[in-house]
Amino acid sequence: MAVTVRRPKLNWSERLYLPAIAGGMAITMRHFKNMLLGRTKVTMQYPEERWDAHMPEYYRGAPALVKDASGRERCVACQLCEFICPPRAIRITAGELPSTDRFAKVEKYPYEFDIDMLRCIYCGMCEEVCPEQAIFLRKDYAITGFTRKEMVHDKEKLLEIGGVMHGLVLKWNEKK
Amino acid sequence: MVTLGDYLLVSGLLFTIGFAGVMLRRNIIIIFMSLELMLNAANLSLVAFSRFRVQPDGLPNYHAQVFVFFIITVAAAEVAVGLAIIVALYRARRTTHVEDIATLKF
Amino acid sequence: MLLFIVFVPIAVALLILAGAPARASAVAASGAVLLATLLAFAGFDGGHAGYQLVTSRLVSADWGIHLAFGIDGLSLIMLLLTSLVTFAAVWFTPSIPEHENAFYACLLLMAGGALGAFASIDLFFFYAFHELALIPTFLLIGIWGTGNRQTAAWKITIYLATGSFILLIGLLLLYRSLPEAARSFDFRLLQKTAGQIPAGMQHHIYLLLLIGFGILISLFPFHTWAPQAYASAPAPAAMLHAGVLKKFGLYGLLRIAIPLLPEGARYWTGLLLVLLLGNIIYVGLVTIAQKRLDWMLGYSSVMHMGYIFLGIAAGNIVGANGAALLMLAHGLSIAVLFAVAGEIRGRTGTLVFSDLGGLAKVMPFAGLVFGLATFAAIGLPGFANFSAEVMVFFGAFHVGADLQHFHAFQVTTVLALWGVVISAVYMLRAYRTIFMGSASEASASATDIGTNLRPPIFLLVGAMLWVGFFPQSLVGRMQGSWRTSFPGK
Amino acid sequence: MPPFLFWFFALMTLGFGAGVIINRSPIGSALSLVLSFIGLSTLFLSLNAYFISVIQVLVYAGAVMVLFLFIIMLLDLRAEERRKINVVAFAGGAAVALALFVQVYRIIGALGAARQAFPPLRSGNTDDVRRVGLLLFANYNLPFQIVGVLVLVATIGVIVLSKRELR
Amino acid sequence: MDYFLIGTSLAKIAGLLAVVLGIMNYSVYAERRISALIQDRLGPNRVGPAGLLQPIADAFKFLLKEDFTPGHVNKFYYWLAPCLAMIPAIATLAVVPFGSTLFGVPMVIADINVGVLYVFAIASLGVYGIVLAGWSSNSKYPFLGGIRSSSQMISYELSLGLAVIPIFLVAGQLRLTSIVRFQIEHGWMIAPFIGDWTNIGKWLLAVPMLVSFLVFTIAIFAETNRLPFDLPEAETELVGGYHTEYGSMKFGLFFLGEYIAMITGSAIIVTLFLGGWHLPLPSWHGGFHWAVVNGSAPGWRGIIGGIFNIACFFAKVAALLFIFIWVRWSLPRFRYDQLMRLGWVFFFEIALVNIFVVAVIVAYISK
Amino acid sequence: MQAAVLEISALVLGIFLLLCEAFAGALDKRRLAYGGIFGLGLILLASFFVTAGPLQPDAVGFWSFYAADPLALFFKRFALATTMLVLIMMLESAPRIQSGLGEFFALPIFTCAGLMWMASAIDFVMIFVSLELVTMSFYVLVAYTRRNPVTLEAGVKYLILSALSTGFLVYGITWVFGVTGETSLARVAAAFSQPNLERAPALFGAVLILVGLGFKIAAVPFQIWVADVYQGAPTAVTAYLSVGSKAAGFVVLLRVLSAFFILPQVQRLLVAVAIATLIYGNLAALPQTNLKRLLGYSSIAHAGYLLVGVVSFSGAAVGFYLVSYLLMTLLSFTVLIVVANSAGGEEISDFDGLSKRSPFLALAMMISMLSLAGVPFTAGFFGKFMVFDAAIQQHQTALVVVAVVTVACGFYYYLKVIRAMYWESPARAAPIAFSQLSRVTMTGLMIAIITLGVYPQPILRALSDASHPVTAQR
Repeated sequence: MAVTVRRPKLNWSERLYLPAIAGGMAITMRHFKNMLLGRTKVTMQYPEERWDAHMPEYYRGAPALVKDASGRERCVACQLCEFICPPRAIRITAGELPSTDRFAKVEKYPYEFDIDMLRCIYCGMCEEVCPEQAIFLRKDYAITGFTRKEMVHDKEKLLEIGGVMHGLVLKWNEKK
Repeated sequence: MVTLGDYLLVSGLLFTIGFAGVMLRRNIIIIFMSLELMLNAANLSLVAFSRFRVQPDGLPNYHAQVFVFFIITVAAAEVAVGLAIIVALYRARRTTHVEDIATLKF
Repeated sequence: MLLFIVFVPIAVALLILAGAPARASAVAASGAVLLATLLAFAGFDGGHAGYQLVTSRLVSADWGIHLAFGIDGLSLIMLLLTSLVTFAAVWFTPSIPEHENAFYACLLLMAGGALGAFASIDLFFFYAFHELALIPTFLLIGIWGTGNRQTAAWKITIYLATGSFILLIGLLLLYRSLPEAARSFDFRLLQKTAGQIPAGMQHHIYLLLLIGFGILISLFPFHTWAPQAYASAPAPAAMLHAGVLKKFGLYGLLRIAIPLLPEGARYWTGLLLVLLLGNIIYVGLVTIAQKRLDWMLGYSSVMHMGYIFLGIAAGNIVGANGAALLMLAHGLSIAVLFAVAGEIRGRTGTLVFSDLGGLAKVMPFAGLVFGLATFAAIGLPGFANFSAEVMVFFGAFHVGADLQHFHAFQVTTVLALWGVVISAVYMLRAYRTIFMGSASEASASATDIGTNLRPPIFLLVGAMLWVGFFPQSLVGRMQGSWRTSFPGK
Repeated sequence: MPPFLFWFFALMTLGFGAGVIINRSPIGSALSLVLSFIGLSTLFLSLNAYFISVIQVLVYAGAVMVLFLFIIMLLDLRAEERRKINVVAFAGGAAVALALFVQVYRIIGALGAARQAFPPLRSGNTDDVRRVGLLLFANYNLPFQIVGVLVLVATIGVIVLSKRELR
Repeated sequence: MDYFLIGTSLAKIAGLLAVVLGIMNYSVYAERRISALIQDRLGPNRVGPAGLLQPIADAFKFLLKEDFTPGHVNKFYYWLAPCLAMIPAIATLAVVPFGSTLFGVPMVIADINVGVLYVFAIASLGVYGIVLAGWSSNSKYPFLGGIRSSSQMISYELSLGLAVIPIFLVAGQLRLTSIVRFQIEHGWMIAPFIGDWTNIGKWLLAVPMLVSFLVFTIAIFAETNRLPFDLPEAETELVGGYHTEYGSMKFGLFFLGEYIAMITGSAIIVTLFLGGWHLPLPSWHGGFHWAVVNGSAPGWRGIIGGIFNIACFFAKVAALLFIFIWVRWSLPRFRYDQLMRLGWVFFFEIALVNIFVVAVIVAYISK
Repeated sequence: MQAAVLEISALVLGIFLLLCEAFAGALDKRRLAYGGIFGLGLILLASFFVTAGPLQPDAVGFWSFYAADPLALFFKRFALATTMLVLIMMLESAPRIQSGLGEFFALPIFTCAGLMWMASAIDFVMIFVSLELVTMSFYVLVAYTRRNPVTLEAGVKYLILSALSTGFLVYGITWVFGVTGETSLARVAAAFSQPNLERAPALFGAVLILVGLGFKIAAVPFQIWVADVYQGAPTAVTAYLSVGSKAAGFVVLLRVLSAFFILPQVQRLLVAVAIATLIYGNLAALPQTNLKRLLGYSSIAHAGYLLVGVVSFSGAAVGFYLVSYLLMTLLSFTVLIVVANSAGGEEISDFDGLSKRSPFLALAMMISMLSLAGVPFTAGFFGKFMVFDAAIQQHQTALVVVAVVTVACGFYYYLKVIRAMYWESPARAAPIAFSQLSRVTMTGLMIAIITLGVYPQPILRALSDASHPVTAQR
């Protein structure tokens, strides 16, 4: 339904519009002046200034593989994350651990572990589903690259981002 | 050396071109432009004569230039009215072509 | 008096247009004019050389134009003719189905124009009044005519307009070729100063006047409008035009061309003779070939103009007297003829010879009158035409007569005499086919002209007879005018 | 102005002038006309008529031709398709125009002054605006006022002819 | 042939062009920067120190973009239009005196006696570029933009012309240098009472002159299609207006043409109303009065004076440019019918009446 | 009182009407016309208190452009009277005007001012400017009913051809200026009589000027616009065009020729033009069935007669002819408007049986037609009379012959209208309604036509003063 807006009746000085115009100009001028004198708060100058310090705990950044305190790659190539990943960003090629390995009983390790960051939607499902606490969403953002290939994080990259995490359940360690 | 005759020749040619446009073209707008050419040819002659007839005080005969001023003014007004008529005609008839304007015949 | 004569018809015409009872006013007006004319006639001094009853009003000082009226013998006769024919024509008007008022108004305007033209002694108004009469003619033929009336109306208008304008040029030229000081539109002054026009100029002017007047008179070869117009015109209009208006040209020749331009007249005599013979012989033969009464009358009227021209061409007093009388006589007789023809058409619905016959039995009065008029037209003694034609022939025969060899005039006169025979042939033939023999289908049911229509006919026939027996009553009154027009003779 | 410049601008004036009537697209004609006018105004400059020259550009190129352009665009007149030319009319028109030019040419030939150079001015930098203005307002006041009325009439006319009709 | 004249003229042209093009580039920058500041932003500050190299980056962007010609346009006029948009604005500068003298050479390229008229004449040619661009694009938004623009420019040219007439009345000159000189001697047009403080008439005159100045300035706004009169390219209605179909450097020419027109307009305002290159300063000879600092002084002082005058001029232009920008980011856009009514029914009449007021004052009061 | 007051008051009147139109919104626009008629009447009255003065050929400024001689005064009155009558006609045709009625009534007043200036113009600049003022307002008036394509076509034709003629006029003036260095008629005449005059260019300029003027007065071969424009334009405008514009054209022609007749070729040229105009106008009028068009051609024919007067140097004849032409043309157009309003068309057949539907209109039309044809006792006759007389005085035999023949032609087509009115039977019987003002006007015109046909002295006297300066040149 149309609503008729009643136009205000203007008197002659208002109809001159000049005071209004001057007022408007004054307002913009005030802003300009304040800006020049640095009194106005301005937006953060992003690349130089960052907000990282204020990031909340629950921030979901780039997914990453972690190593535990003993330096072991936690991933056992169970492929649950690959399975759950909604955009199918994760691709895992499993490899068999050589029997010589200290954790040979784990049997598998990811031979390749690629996350296509162009597809990743930072949903955190992989982290949630991981039975091994191997994959985590870290606080990294602004994932950039010049080529598509660069944007695919391979295992080295993931481990590099993930780093070492302490305080995890170490179920594969030999019981003392 | 450029003589008065040269200017008059240019003016005459311009006048002829304008006149030929009026005679040969069939689009009213173009005809109208040709008419402007004719008026301007006259202006050129006038200014040339004005420059040629130097007064005793060593200045051109400015009377001719005043006349040119009048011609220009009148021509401008004429164009305004003329184009208004042409537009009105176009609205009514969707044409500016002379041969389409023949409701009135002998 | 003259103002009254001229302006009563015009004024009454306007009144009728404005809604006055048409017939009554018209008859009254024409009657009054007739009375006034007769009064003027009675009071006219025949021996007096100049104009009488002169009235003059200045119209344009720059041009010296006056609204001036005056009469001499010649104009007196013309006025008489006009008022007689007008009265007859108005009386004779049948009941008009539509626009009765306009019809009468037109008639009166015509009459007023003719009267004005004849009574004017100012060149300008002389011309202007005639033109005034032309337009009603056009309307009368165009609106109330019969047959192919539109063509006829066109033809007459175009012819007469052209003629008038040629005439106008002639008159202007005449006016302009006078020396500056002597320029005037006044006849009286013109007659004094006309001699100053150089001969070469006279030739030009006379030719223009001859052609201009000639067209108005239906001079051969400019005559073709006349028969058709008369055939189409309603009877009163035909009466007025053939009887009166056409005489304007002749009057003009007599009044202006001959006296003012004697050199020109002499110069063009040969041409005029040839043309008038054309009128008499050629048109006469054409007349014989006609199959309808109205056309025949029209052509006969054209033919008779030839005689009048002859009298005028003669350029002497006898001839001029004859011409003037013949104008009157012809006007009267042709008026009667047209009147009767109109009645016949009204009663039988046709004027084609082959459809008519034996009308004398059912229309004895018409037969009588028509017979009288026929005789008059042929020029039998006792009628006006006879005395007039005799004078014309004598006058013409006299010109340049020496007994050694025949001059052109003599040849012409002899040839013209044959015209009388021609006219006798066609008039009598017409009379026979219409009134004698066995009654045709169309004429069987016709009735005679009623008594209410007889007075004007009596009047006209009476006038014809009177002039035939007493031509001197008119001729005597003209002597004064000839003294100025033909001073030498 | 040196002759070569004169002929250059004269040719510009004439060439684009001819362009007006040769061009089949009205826009092309209009732009030709603008250029022709600009050439003309340079010719005026060469005749020490600065005021007229500037007025020429101001009024013709700046206002009149814009109006033309405007109308052409508004009416969306594209290049004309080739119509069948009435040969007789065309030849007749051309002949008349040619005859006119021949006449003008002969008249110029007959004019004795046509072969003379321009007499020198007192100084090249004439104060022509002031002088034309003085003449205009003092001497030619009456025609000037009439032109004012004329413009008023034209204004009324244009408004009347183009304002939306009341329904 | 006067080689000295030609040489100095060429030098002046080159110099002026360099300066003006520089100003133009930096006015783009300034526009962005000032708009940012007004809107509590920072604006371009990346390229170079404080973003000062941004114009160069912009230029490279224009030049390096793909030069695309749409298939449906009228090729010839499509290419012609941007050129036509640029030329008049630059050509106008020829008559503007941008300084007093330097080395005895007057700092104006062509000192013609019909200067102001020349300005109008050339400025009136600016319409062609826009109109042709709109028409030749063969597309409805550009067309509407072109039509709007040309009618707007024609309409406001009237007020523009009428607003100048008071200046002629006061100065009695059309030559721009003479007008500047007049202002130096009799006070700026905007404040005619200067130097003749006791004359009531001159004080009275200041009022209509101010009106004239305002009308003129506003008309210049409209002429240059600046907000609040940027109807031809009203994005919300017409996408990009007459240059919707243009890209890369062809668009760049329109864009820069607009800024040059702005500069030219400012220069003319400065010349006509704000005393041109003149700045009242203490005299070189001591004492404070409205003396002239100019290039006519002998020796190095003349050179410095001349340069100072030029600087003065461009400083005033820059100040006006700032106002242009300031207004743009303060006022909303008019509706088209409002714009036209404003021009014809308001400014036109004001300018007209103003002429008579000035005439009366000049003739009877301020003698 | 100075003569210039007349134009100024007309101007003020026009502007006043415009302001009324603009600011008195609720006003009945017809009131404006009444106001205009009244105002013009006042000015006409005032014109009789204006002092006429001789030409001042040596003056500078105002008086070098403006003549207040009796000729000018006469034509000023003429223009005023014409405009008044045209306004009355416009009132009658007001219902056909879709918009801008107020302007429609105001424009003729400006035109009238232009006509008056034209009458006084004695300098080519002034002639040009005032002529253009008149032309400009006619552009607008002709195309006024712009819903009607026919009107617009007429407007366009008038526009193009008139502008063309302006081009010729201007170019001609250029050449005359080039040869003489003058634009003032008196000084041009003086320069033309110098023995060292360059004949060919001077003649060329004169001819071009005559071509330009020939367009305005519709002389053959520059008449091509006339019929179409007359037919297409609103009838009142047609009347105005055929009377006002033409009269002004002739007064200018008279003035210009007083300078040009020093060149003998000019007169020969004009004779040829007059003959062609007479023949073309009359012959082309013959087959017409549209009355407006017929009147258009007839106006060409009348231009021919007027040219005869011009060629014979008779200002009086031209003046009287124009007066009579004014009366009869306006009368016929008034009737035409009234009839066309009721019949919806301007064909001659729309006049069929008019005598039955409205005897008054039929009578009025008849009188005007008779006068146009040149029947005595009408003003038209006296006009022709004087023109022929003047021609005879100058021994222009060829002209006179042609004129006489064409007069006869004229009878044919004018009487065609009378025939339709009186002979044919009407298609509709309904009587025709028209305003009282029109009735009064028509009656007045009829009386004037007849009166002038019988008693032309008043006009002649006015003209004998007026024609003096023109004939004095010879």
